[in-house]
Amino acid sequence: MVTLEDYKGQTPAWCPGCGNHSILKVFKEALVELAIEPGTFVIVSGIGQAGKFPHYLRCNAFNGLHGRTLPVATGIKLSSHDMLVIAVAGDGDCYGEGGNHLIHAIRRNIGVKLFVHDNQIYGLTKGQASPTSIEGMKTKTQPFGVLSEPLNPLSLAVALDCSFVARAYAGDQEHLKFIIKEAIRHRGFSLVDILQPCVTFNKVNTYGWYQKRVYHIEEGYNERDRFVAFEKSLEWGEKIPLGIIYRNERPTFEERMPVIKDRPLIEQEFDFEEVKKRIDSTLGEFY
Amino acid sequence: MVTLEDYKGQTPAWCPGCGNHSILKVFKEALVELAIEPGTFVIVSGIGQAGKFPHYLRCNAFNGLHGRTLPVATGIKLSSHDMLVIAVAGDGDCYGEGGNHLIHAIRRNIGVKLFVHDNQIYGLTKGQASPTSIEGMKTKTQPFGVLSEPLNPLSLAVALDCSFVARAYAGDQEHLKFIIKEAIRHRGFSLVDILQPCVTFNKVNTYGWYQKRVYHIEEGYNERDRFVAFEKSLEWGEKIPLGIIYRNERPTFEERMPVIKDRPLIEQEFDFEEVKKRIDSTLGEFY
Amino acid sequence: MDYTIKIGGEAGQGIQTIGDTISKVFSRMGYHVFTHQDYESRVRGGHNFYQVRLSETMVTSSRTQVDILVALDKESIKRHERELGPEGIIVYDASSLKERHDKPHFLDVPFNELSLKAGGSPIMANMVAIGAILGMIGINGDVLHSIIKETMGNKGEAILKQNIDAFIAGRDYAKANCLRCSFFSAPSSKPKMLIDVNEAIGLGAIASGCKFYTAYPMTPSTGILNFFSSKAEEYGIVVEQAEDEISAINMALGASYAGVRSMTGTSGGGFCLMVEGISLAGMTEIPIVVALAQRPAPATGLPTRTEQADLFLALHAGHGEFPRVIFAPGDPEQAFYLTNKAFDLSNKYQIPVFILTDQYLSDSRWTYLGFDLDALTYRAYRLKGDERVPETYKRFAYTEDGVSPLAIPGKGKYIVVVDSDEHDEEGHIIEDGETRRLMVEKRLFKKLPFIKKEMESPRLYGSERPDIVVIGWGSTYGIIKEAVDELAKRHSIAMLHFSEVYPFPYYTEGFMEALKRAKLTICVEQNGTNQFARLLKAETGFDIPVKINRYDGRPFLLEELIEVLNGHIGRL
Amino acid sequence: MDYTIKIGGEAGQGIQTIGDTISKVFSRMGYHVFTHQDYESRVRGGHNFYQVRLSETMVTSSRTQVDILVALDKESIKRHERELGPEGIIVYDASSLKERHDKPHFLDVPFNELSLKAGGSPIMANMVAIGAILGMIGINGDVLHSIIKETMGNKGEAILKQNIDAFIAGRDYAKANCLRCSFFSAPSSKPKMLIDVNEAIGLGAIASGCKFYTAYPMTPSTGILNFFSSKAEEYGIVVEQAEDEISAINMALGASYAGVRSMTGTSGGGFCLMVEGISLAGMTEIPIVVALAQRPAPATGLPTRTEQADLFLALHAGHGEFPRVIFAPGDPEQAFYLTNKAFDLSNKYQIPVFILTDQYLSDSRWTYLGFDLDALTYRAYRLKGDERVPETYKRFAYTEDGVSPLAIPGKGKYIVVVDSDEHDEEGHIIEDGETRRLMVEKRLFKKLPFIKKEMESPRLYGSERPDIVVIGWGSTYGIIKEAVDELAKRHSIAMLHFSEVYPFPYYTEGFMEALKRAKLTICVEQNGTNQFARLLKAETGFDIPVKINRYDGRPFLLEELIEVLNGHIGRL
Ligand SMILES: Cc1ncc(C[n+]2csc(CCOP(=O)(O)OP(=O)(O)O)c2C)c(N)n1
Ligand SMILES: Cc1ncc(C[n+]2csc(CCOP(=O)(O)OP(=O)(O)O)c2C)c(N)n1
Ligand code: SF4
Ligand code: SF4
Ligand SMILES: [Mg+2]
Ligand SMILES: [Mg+2]
Repeated sequence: MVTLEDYKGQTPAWCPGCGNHSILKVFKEALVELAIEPGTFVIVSGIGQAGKFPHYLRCNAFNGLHGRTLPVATGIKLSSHDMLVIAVAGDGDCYGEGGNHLIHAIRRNIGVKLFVHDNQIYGLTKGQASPTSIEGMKTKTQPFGVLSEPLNPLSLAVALDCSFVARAYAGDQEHLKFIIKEAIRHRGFSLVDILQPCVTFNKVNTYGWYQKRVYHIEEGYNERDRFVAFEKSLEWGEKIPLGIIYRNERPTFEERMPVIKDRPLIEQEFDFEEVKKRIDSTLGEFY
Repeated sequence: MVTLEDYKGQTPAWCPGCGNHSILKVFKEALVELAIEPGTFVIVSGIGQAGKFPHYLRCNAFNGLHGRTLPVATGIKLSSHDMLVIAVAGDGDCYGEGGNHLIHAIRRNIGVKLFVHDNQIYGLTKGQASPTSIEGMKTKTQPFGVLSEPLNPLSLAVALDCSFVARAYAGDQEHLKFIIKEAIRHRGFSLVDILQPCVTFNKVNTYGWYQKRVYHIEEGYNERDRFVAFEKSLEWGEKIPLGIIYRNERPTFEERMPVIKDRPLIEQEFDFEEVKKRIDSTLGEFY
Repeated sequence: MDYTIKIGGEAGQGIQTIGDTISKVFSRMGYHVFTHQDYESRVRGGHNFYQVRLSETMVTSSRTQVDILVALDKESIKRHERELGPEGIIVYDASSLKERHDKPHFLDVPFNELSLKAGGSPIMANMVAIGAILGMIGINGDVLHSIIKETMGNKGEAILKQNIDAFIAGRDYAKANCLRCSFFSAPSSKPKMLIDVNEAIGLGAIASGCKFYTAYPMTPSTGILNFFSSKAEEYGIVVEQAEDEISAINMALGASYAGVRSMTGTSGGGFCLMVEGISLAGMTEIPIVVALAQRPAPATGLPTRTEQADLFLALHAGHGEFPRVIFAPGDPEQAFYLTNKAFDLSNKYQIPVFILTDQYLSDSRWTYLGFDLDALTYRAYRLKGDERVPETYKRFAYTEDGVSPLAIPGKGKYIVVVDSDEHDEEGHIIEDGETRRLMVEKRLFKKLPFIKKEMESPRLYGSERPDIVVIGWGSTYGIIKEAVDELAKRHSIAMLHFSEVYPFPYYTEGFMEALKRAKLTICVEQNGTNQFARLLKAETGFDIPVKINRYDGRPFLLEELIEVLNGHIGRL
Repeated sequence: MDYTIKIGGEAGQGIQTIGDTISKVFSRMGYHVFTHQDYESRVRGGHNFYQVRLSETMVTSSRTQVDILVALDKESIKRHERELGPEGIIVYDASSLKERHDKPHFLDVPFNELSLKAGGSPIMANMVAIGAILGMIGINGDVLHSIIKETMGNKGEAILKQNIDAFIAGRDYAKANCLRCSFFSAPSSKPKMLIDVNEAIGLGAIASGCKFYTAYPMTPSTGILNFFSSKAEEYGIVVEQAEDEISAINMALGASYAGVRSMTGTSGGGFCLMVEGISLAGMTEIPIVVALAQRPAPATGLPTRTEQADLFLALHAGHGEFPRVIFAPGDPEQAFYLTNKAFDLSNKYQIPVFILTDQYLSDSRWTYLGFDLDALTYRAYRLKGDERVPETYKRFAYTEDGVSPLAIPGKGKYIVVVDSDEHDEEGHIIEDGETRRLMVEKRLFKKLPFIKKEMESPRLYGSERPDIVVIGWGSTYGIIKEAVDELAKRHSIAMLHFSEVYPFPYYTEGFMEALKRAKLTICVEQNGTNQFARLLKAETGFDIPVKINRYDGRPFLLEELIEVLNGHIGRL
């Protein structure tokens, strides 16, 4: 039996009150409830406050470059696809620097579970606007306020037929846990955008701001209808829906990759002598 | 009066029959009909068959790196925003290598007009799959066929609230011309995805294939309704809609950037002596 | 008077406010100040410090020995007590630290209590601390009043008064209670300018006509982006935070092509992402200035620490062969003038120019009497307007010196065509070998000798015919200078400092002579593989026998460097 | 017998089919073959050529003088007639070129007409041309029958017969009409292997246990991706075309972290985009092999031409300091073994290893008797499975040689943590200077001497105590070798060829002696700035006085190089 103790990691270097603390707590609980052993899965992260996540629980971890979480996770998943591969990223990390990889990870439907700690700000670098920052928000590097329309990651994901699209909120722990578990259970690529208050730099999107707006998507919502999902994904402002926005059962990339269908790549032992024999016959093709 | 003669450029190095020839021809005609003088605008392109476009008509041209068309175009537009800035890209160029820039150019709504020569293949590099290649298409580098879902650039653009989204077809020249003109006339960022048969490498999406499927979007279609647009953007397969899918009048990035509101940056003369005086007073802040 | 004040504590405790404020007080009073910062890659917690050195004569480095340690947490005492000089004092608030020290070099100042009494909030406890520091040195703090007013002016009279009261409470408390305090303040003099290298680069760029700055945030280069942002409105500069560094450099190149002087700035990993764009600048001959603020690597490394290990990367960034210039200013003043020169050379020769700094330099502040604006250059190299540009204009026309006239697109009947492919004089793609050969010669071989002639020799400081030469580049300038000043009391010694790092100047005789006749030459670098020493060897054949390296992410401190240098000198 | 056949025409006319087919015929008949290609960055039109040299002895370069020119368009005659040797013949189809040449060295073969007569399509005109070439040399073409069958086997008997008929028609026509033809064919011998460097790299990688190849297409590296794709099913390799090069290297690093030997490949601009990922490999100590196929730059440059100008980029790619190995094979055989060594060293030392090739090498084919598979090495360096890895496993444990045991994540109770930040032995982020120092020492200083010991000395070929040494690296191997063979008839001369380019081997005495005692040393490079000569100087202090450079995107040809070398020798 796994217990929370088994997941003890380094002491978080986040600010007191940061939404990341709740996410970490709930995440560990979800893992325990799913009875996942620490050594059996991997968390890939980038650089940012969110990027530090895997250090704070006991797990296999690849804390890579800013923005490059998904390619690394894809490489791992393709190599060892019976292993649970989780990606944790910041909003700048994933929607800014790494935007291109998100698009293509969704296209592949690689079985990686992506959790974006979306604080609508660059936290670690001290408060610049992120792609999800609200229009008009002034920062030290946006002297005229943010001039671009914020990126809506959920609409983007629905548009690209992402196979699992959800929004959760760090301040709603029970619901967050439910979403984390669902995302992990989902076969294909899952994108969970977690609203995460940054108490230090984001003075607009505070706990209070979110609290006033978030609501659980109504019962009977058809998360399999892409048009309904698109409409729901656009809701933002006075009312912010939490829940599974969209879901489908497209085949995953690893299921479609013939050479790993039968066995994970990493389990396919390399028999040097045997391969040399086959190379010998391949060389025959060159005569 | 500008004539087609004024637009004479280098001789195209494209294959005979390539869809790019029609696009070039129609493009020149559109420019003539809009009475745009060759020296007054700029075309930015990347690398690929489409990337060669600006060499084939007389114009200011920045033929930059593969995938980096939009940042260059954005830099130019911000510097000289009363100048028409056109971007021409391939599908690999713009949706593969350059995917991240597309997302953020749309968010900015920078007044660049982007034409993607979408042949659903990598032409110049001899026939690898592109992000828009049809699932299952076998190539030399997709031995198992394309395993990913093709990117739908129009849905993506609608999801991101792109201010002008259209599809045209190289084989339907009159309509293409209409769309080119509309896109150029549009104030904000325009994305035109042009279906462009690659007669050499794409043996699936041929003239015949497109011809059978394309149709003009019906009269009365409400191109200002984002939900309608999303639905229309997803149509693909037996029926492929051509026309303006979506349009809005969001303010452009250059309109919002205060320092260039009154005058293009390039017109703001640099007066060295005057600036030195101001620097002198700025230095005062450091005492 | 040569005092070092160190403020230690957790991120978020206001260390920076205290450090910034007292530095400003000192510099405005006319003292010379040098500050440096040490902080972790986190926003709250951990252990940070801010070190301020003040003196009535010029100071350009940080010392190991601390005179006043302001300990905002227990950790600061644990870590830094041993750095205290014989007369040193540790100031702390026993009640908020929940620990009391009875040793004579401790001074308990009830920061919180005094600030509450002054009607203030916890932030104001910092004002009490500031008061205590100034009180200990015997500074009255009239200057502080105006500084508080300037920075808090818009917060209302009440807040202002609370702050000043808190300050006074701290000052008077310290004055009354620090019986052991033996500090004194030299008479104040003409106010000094207190500036850091990122501000100096920004100012230098603006003074050079830079109107476009785009970057993606990355420590320690973000300061430049912040500075440009803060001046965007006033100077009419387009400042844009790009979606990534690839976009940043390509946008900047687009702007430069369009006729606007532009710049970008970044650090290690971000610079890596710009490498292809730099090659594009090389091929299209578009002027561009790139600031590279180094930090310990590889990869994310130590994001808030210092290193000088990207010299070779800057030297070879970009595939293929094209000319470039690399500057590595040693202080904000050099940065100011070199940025100006960077823009001038970049536009004159249509090449990329890099300005290398590092975290140590980015987070240090220096004092100056002022900058000499008359030493700045501005020459407009662009062809402008229809009248001067013929319709047959060729962007890459072959010329004697390899530099082709650069016109602005969209302003006439001519066209401006640039291409990342190899191209002909008009800018159109070519395939033939002959044009290729000519273009390589134009772009690279013809320009190089002219560029080399623009480079200044390194600065030889100290003895004119030194027995010992200490060589450095970039940010080690200030520390080597002071070390040499100190060692010159007993030795024939000089510093040879390179701030114009590449290409090496033509007439190298001057400094080569000093190197060759010296009995001992020592190269000091903040890296593990002696990058500059290797470059010097490759360029001049001179092999510096002794190297001093530091690669733990921390800067050299004065006494430490002197000790190491003395060790080598002793073996002479 | 030493004939050069050149096929010229537009892209899309089937030049490559003709060239590939006749080379295959020759090599299977046991002749030695060397081919090289010259083509534009377009898919149809322009001017391309394919050059095939065949001989009964080993040939490793292309000659300037052409014996048979197959002109598929007028342009080919215009450009290449002058290259014809005294006995040379130009074969062309007067009716399809719409131009007739009556000079005696022209042979009009009605390709189209004969192919139509054979019931064929325009593609079969190429079969007629192939027939004509073989007919002229007096090769009957039984071998061709089987080759046609192998490549067209699935197209049905009718097509097959048409092709063979077309071939026979061409052959017989040429035999009957080429009265001036004085070519003869040496007796055929044991079939040779005909292979290019991209195939050799792919095979070498597969034989080394590489199971993961991801790349973004880019000429001239795409051949490697093609090869892996073609073998993916058979060898169970995951091959993925990434969305960009940044993704490619990060995916490959992910796979390698997960325990799978992985590789990526690219060219100039794509490599630039990988530079940050390379630094990540350096920091995380993840084994990775990267193939870098050079082409003329900067930027897009000449995408289908050749150059050796990315040596310094490869040497310094990535911010910060970490060890790396660079190989530059001179031919497919070296590429095969060096790729194997690349995987071994990369996994042994947990470092990035680069394999540098270029367009010339990528588009050349060479013949061999075979490769010796027993010369390959495979050592599994990974810890595998629960039983061998303790729960307290530390990814970056300090060790004597700096190499920490590498376990596979997800296979036990232990965890594998890697971090792009500076980290402790367990892989967790750190901030302190001491751990930083220890990690730099582990990662860099401790490993370096071991890695250096692995490097082989360069190959000294020719005279054992040469007066003249011609130095080269990478793809100039074949041409320098033949030039030296030729010049050795009159001079004491040798080639010194580096295929293991960096780090320089420890025991350099052997080749340094040859360099020092030579009267003349010459470095031959396909670049403008003597990158290798500068590296050699930096590493050994030896300054090669004479340099031969070519930077117009074209390879050296044999007679040309001999002439230039002779010029320098003459001045001795
Ligand atoms: C290539 C590169 N560019 C920039 C950085 C600097 N950097 C580190 S974290 C970060 C952004 C942090 O924002 P986000 O991803 O939203 O994460 P958060 O800290 O808010 O959780 C940046 C720009 C970097 N490490 N690497
Ligand atoms: C950084 C980089 N990677 C790869 C390439 C090679 N490359 C040139 S064009 C191209 C793709 C062409 O496809 P697309 O963009 O669809 O244009 P098309 O030729 O089909 O018009 C590629 C991969 C390059 N030039 N630069
Ligand atoms: S800066 Fe913001 S995101 Fe970062 S730890 Fe603090 S509260 Fe959290
Ligand atoms: S390869 Fe395709 S896209 Fe390229 S020119 Fe030929 S037909 Fe057009
Ligand atoms: Mg964030
Ligand atoms: Mg394409």
